[in-house]
Amino acid sequence: MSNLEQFRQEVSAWLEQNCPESMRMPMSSFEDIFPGGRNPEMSNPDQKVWCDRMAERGWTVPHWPKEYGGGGLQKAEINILREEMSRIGARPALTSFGISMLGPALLEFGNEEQKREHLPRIVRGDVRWCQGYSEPNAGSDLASLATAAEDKGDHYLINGQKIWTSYADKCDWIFCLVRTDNSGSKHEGISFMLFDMDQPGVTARPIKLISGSSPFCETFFDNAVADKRNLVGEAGKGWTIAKYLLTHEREMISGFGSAPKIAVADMALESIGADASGRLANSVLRQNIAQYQLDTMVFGATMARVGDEAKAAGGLGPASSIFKYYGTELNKRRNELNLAVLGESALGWEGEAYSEGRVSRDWLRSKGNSIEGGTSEVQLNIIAKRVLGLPDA
Amino acid sequence: MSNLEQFRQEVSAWLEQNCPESMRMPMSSFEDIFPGGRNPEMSNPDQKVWCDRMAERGWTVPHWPKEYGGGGLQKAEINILREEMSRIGARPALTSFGISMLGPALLEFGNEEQKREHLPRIVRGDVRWCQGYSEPNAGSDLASLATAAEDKGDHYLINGQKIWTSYADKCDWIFCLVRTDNSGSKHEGISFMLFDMDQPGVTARPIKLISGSSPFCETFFDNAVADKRNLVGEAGKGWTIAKYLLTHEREMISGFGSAPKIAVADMALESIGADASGRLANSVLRQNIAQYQLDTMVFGATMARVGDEAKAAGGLGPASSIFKYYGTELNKRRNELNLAVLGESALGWEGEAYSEGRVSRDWLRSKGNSIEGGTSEVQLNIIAKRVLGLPDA
Amino acid sequence: MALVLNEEQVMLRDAAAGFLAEKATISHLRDLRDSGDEHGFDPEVWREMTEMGWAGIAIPEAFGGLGYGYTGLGLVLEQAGRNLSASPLQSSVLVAATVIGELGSASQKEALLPAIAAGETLVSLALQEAPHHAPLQCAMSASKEGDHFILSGTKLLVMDAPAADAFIVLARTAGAPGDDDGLSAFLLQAETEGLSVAPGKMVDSRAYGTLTLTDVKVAEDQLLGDIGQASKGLGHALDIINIGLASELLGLSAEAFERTAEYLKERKQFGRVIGSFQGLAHRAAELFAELELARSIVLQALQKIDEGDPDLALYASAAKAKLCEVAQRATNEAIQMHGGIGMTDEYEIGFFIKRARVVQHLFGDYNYHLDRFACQSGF
Amino acid sequence: MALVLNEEQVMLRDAAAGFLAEKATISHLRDLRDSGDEHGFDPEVWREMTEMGWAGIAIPEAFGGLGYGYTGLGLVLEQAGRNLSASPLQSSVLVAATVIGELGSASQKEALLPAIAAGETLVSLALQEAPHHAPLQCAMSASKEGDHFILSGTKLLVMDAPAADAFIVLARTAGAPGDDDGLSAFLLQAETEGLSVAPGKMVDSRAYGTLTLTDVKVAEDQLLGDIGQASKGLGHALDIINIGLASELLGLSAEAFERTAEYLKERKQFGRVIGSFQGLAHRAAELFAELELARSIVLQALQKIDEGDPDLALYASAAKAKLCEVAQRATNEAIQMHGGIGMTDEYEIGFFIKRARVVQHLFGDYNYHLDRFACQSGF
Repeated sequence: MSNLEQFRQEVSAWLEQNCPESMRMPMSSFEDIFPGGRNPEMSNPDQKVWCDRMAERGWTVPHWPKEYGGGGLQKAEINILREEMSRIGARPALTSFGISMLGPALLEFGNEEQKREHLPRIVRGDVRWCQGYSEPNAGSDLASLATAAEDKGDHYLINGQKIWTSYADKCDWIFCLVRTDNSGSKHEGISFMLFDMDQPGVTARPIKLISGSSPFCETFFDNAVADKRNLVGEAGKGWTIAKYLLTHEREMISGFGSAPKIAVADMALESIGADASGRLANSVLRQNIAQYQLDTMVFGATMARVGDEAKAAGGLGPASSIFKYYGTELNKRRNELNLAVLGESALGWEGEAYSEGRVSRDWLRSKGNSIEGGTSEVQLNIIAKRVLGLPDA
Repeated sequence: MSNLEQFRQEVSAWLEQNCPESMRMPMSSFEDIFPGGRNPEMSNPDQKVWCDRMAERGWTVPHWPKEYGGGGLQKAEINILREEMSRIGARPALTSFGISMLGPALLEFGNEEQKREHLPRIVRGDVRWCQGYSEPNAGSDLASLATAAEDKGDHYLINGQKIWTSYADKCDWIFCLVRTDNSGSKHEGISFMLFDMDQPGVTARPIKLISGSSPFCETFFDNAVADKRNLVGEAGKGWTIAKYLLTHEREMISGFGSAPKIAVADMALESIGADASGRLANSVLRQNIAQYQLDTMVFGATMARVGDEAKAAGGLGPASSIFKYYGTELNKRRNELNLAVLGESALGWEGEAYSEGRVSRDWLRSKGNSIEGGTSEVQLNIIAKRVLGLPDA
Repeated sequence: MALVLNEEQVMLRDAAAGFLAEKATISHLRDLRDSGDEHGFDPEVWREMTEMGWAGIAIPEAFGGLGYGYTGLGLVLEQAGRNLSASPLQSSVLVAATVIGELGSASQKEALLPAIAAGETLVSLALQEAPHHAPLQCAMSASKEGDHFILSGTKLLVMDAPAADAFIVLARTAGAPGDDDGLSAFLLQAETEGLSVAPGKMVDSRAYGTLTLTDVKVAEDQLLGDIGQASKGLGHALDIINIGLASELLGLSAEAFERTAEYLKERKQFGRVIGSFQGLAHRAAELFAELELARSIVLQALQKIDEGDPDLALYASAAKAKLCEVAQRATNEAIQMHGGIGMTDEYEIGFFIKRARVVQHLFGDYNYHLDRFACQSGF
Repeated sequence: MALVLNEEQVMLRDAAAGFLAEKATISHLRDLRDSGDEHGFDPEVWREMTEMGWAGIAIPEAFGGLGYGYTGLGLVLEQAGRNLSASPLQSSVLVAATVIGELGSASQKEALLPAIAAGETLVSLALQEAPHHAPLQCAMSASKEGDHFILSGTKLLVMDAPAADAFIVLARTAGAPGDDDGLSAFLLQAETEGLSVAPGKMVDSRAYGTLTLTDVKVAEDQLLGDIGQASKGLGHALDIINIGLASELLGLSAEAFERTAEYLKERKQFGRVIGSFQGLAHRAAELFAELELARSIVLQALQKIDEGDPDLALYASAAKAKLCEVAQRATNEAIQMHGGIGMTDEYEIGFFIKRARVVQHLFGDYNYHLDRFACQSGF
């Protein structure tokens, strides 16, 4: 028996013994996702049990090195772990910004002390992290951020405001872009800093969106304190880390267009009916749906191609630069089509008859896809400059 | 009997006596338009007879003052002249750039001597004019023109190249933008000059377009001479005159979208057929045609509205700024639809079966509509800046 | 008729603009929404509007109206669109009074129109039975029993239903769904036995209701017009109604655009006012062009109503289709160009897109009317 | 199959790119056009292409081809699109050989395919009878008389007809236009009595012809495959053909776009390189995205041919529809972004739009294939 086969047997046996029954049920809502934290919100106490057991083996983040609390697994082993979890329907034990965003940044840019302090706590789900990037006057132009961090010897004193901080009201720590220097160009003088949200100088206020409540917050810093050992990388060199993470974020958001969904054409046939030849009765809507489904198919082929190219060449080709832009625009089209197809039943806001406005709220929420994580305009600028080599204005 | 009624009777009687029978036939080709000139091209010698008779009374340009050879007529009288000509089907006696472009500029900016010298010759059709504006490196950015006019005391020496000079190979004189000064901003130092094309320093070469032969020329000046008294306005202040004339030109070109045409839907029904319910058999093409016809109807309503507003308020409203842009884009859509509707029969280039490529050549020619006379991009810039008040880049 | 407003119309428009910008703004709509107001409009503001005669603008003087025609009503609806003013101006005035004007007998008009014009009674139309507008698909049966009819079934998307005093209910006295013949209109009081209203809020924060009729007994004199002959008059009324809604969409789109253009002049990114970026500037200029086209077709269609043009159906579908297209683009661009702040409930721009989609959908959306425009054009 | 090229395919593509960029460029096409060349292609260049085996890329080795599959042929067609290379690669190889491969008996394939692969014979398909592609509408009758058939009628848009040695003519041995059954394919030599070719040049400067058949006598052994059963094989061949044309459109669009992007970096107006204007830059970036999507669907569809995917019709219509859309946009933008110079015959960019529209139209345009895509998708 090969090592991998033996590994599979061990994993299978361990999962069978350790994964609680309730953690093998399909997730039914956002609350079933476990983000960890000091006082984690749970839909079921088994969430913490399951997370703790997985974290003990480092399997909440199986690809991180063992010395930082990760599983230290190889690619083939990680695939086996995934397959075996999937076989019994085991839920992910821990899903967090710490794993997807801060961790990679620390592994790339953090010093040894920072890695040893923060990574294991992320693996265990002890600390829930939020991201402090955008400010009211620094949206697409993120680098013009103004939140000030004043050097006070062993710590920084932080004053200013962030916006669009996801779950800031529920998170324990923040990784935050602040300005430590105003003298140079706007890209210089930005620093990447970590600090505890549970201190008097920090206030977070949830933002209500046009689609209803949201995880986003406005976050205010009034003489908040960041210990100097929690400056990641050099002071004034935080922009490099920010750009690294923005790429991560865009790849996450670009997945929107690709989620499996009921074919909009089927919904339309049910809602509007077909003519004698089997064609959708409204020919205008039919064309709009055909164009959408064609572009969805073609976008899917492109994601597959880029994936195959990456496997073959070991890196992402230029086509990947269109994902965020095209995926989010496609999702907006899909949501507008939902309205056209479902008609009256999509336009409700409250009441059971309208599923509490699920369709309309999703539609409104989709409008933000092409704004958050770099607007479509910023994406087009990036393609024009970096891929096509067109000069700056 | 009122004066106007008496005028109508006189006009009617004069036209009956003086308009040659052949000049009462509908025009069947471009050659039937009479542009005048030293050696005018004619499809029929009556063209010159008719022009001469009309010019004698100043009626080739009835609204210009009598002292410059015009008819000196009032609006009401001009309308009567038009109505009476239209009643007997009389063709316009003279159609020229001199009337539509140079004349208005001279009336506004020329000195008395220039008006007395040039306007009567325009009225009589003695001189055919062309316009020297664009250069190879000054297209949308017209003001960056480089054709140089060097001050030689009593005359200027002109060197450089113009492009898109309509009928330059057939015209007698040119009104031309030249640079008399390089020291200031690009809008300064431009002068508006008139000179004879029949001199050794001037060469005109027709340009072949993607649609076939065209009236456009490349025009070269190699020590061409312009007499100083033919500088219009002040030296270096020609940009004001150029802008004045550009507005004229755009209004002429924007008419493209509005010409009466066979409804494209009727052509499609004939070429593709209808389904049982009477709808065009191809539903995708049907939607494209519907969108085009809707926009054509809506654009027509807008031209009517702007016209009515102008009558009511005595000036063009902001909606007129969209004419050139929208009209030319609409005409391009129309020509693409012709291809989709007529299929194979629209794609021919030579041979009788394809009417010598009439449809395909029209289609190719239409691509230039949104380039000549200020590109669509320039039109959008103008709307953004002048109408919406958006700031410059 | 020249495509310009006359003096009377300009005064009416300016009066409406002034009043609504003070009394029925987005801020008022927000308050109504957040207070959970059942009716979705302020009866006091509505009273003032009716006192100014707005409920009777398009109603002939013989029936207690001002007789200004639909061009006048369209101007007020345009201003209501600009301010997202919540009132029964759509449900009772544009829709119900128009249907009554088309279908009712002289005595029915005398009984109903002055009361609507005075704002004393609120009538709403109960037509739709499925998620999409398809008037001839009406299937609700009205079976004759002795000297009365029995109606049973469900009607969706009844505007201002919770506040309505009466409903015009479309039902079949003969024929099958899809048939022209056999459609009849009945006037039912809200408190009629067997009629119940399930209220609901749509995405625009306005009140709508689902009407359920269970063996409702209706007398013959509640028939509006002739039995089985409602479809022609209803069709003409729907053309007028769609042109009125196009007017509202025009105001709404123009306001959303103008607010966006202002924002483009204020907001700075990358050290520049964002309106100086040509990518945004060109899109704004294109949208301006579309809005000018929209303005033309709405005015033309309104005038065609008042001229009694026989091709009104063509103009109605042209106006509604074009305005659906323009409103969709204008409201989408409004949010995208505002960026993050446009996504927040606190900022007002998001209210436009919500109202827009409901008005776009009412009585046929873009897909419905572009298809109908092609049919009306003979292909 | 992974959506990447294998080593063999990369080599083939690079070889084609190198050869065509030297021997069959737009400059050569211009010379052919201006010299009034009857055939519209250079037989010497075609001979060199066949010597490299390109005419047999997709033909199985058993029939004298290279057996590289259609993915290989697609790569060469893409390069032909880039260079607007004029040759019978479309008419004889992509179209005729594919139809023969689908319909012919083993002995017919043995007789024809090696000759096509070697460039010894040029075969072209005579299918279309009206301005639009509608294969089942074929009405030309082939009536049986004794041991042979009599064919009469007209065929349009026959590619490379003046140079063709033989034609595959579709005609009805039974049934009425629109019927699946009764379609038969016949192989006719060009010099057949009663068959005449009226040559014509289309807007792309390539040669096409109108075939007129007057009581042409055709023997039974000239039937390709079974009598009356051509429609299925023809349909499958048309799917392959449309994917091949999509490959050509991909190359053509990509080249037009790249030339335009280069021009945006060179041309100065208002003191700036015009590619720095965001209005143009955003449009170029959007077009880049569309071209990347186009590249994916073309490669996927080519692979589906070689995999023998049963849903090929869906992929074929998806690829052709998408590439028609992208080619139209890319060629229109190419001229608009080049401005005045793009309108001149002297400059090369205008050649792309001319070839594009013809290829878009051949065997079904955007409207045809988007409609078919919807039908294939079940709505």
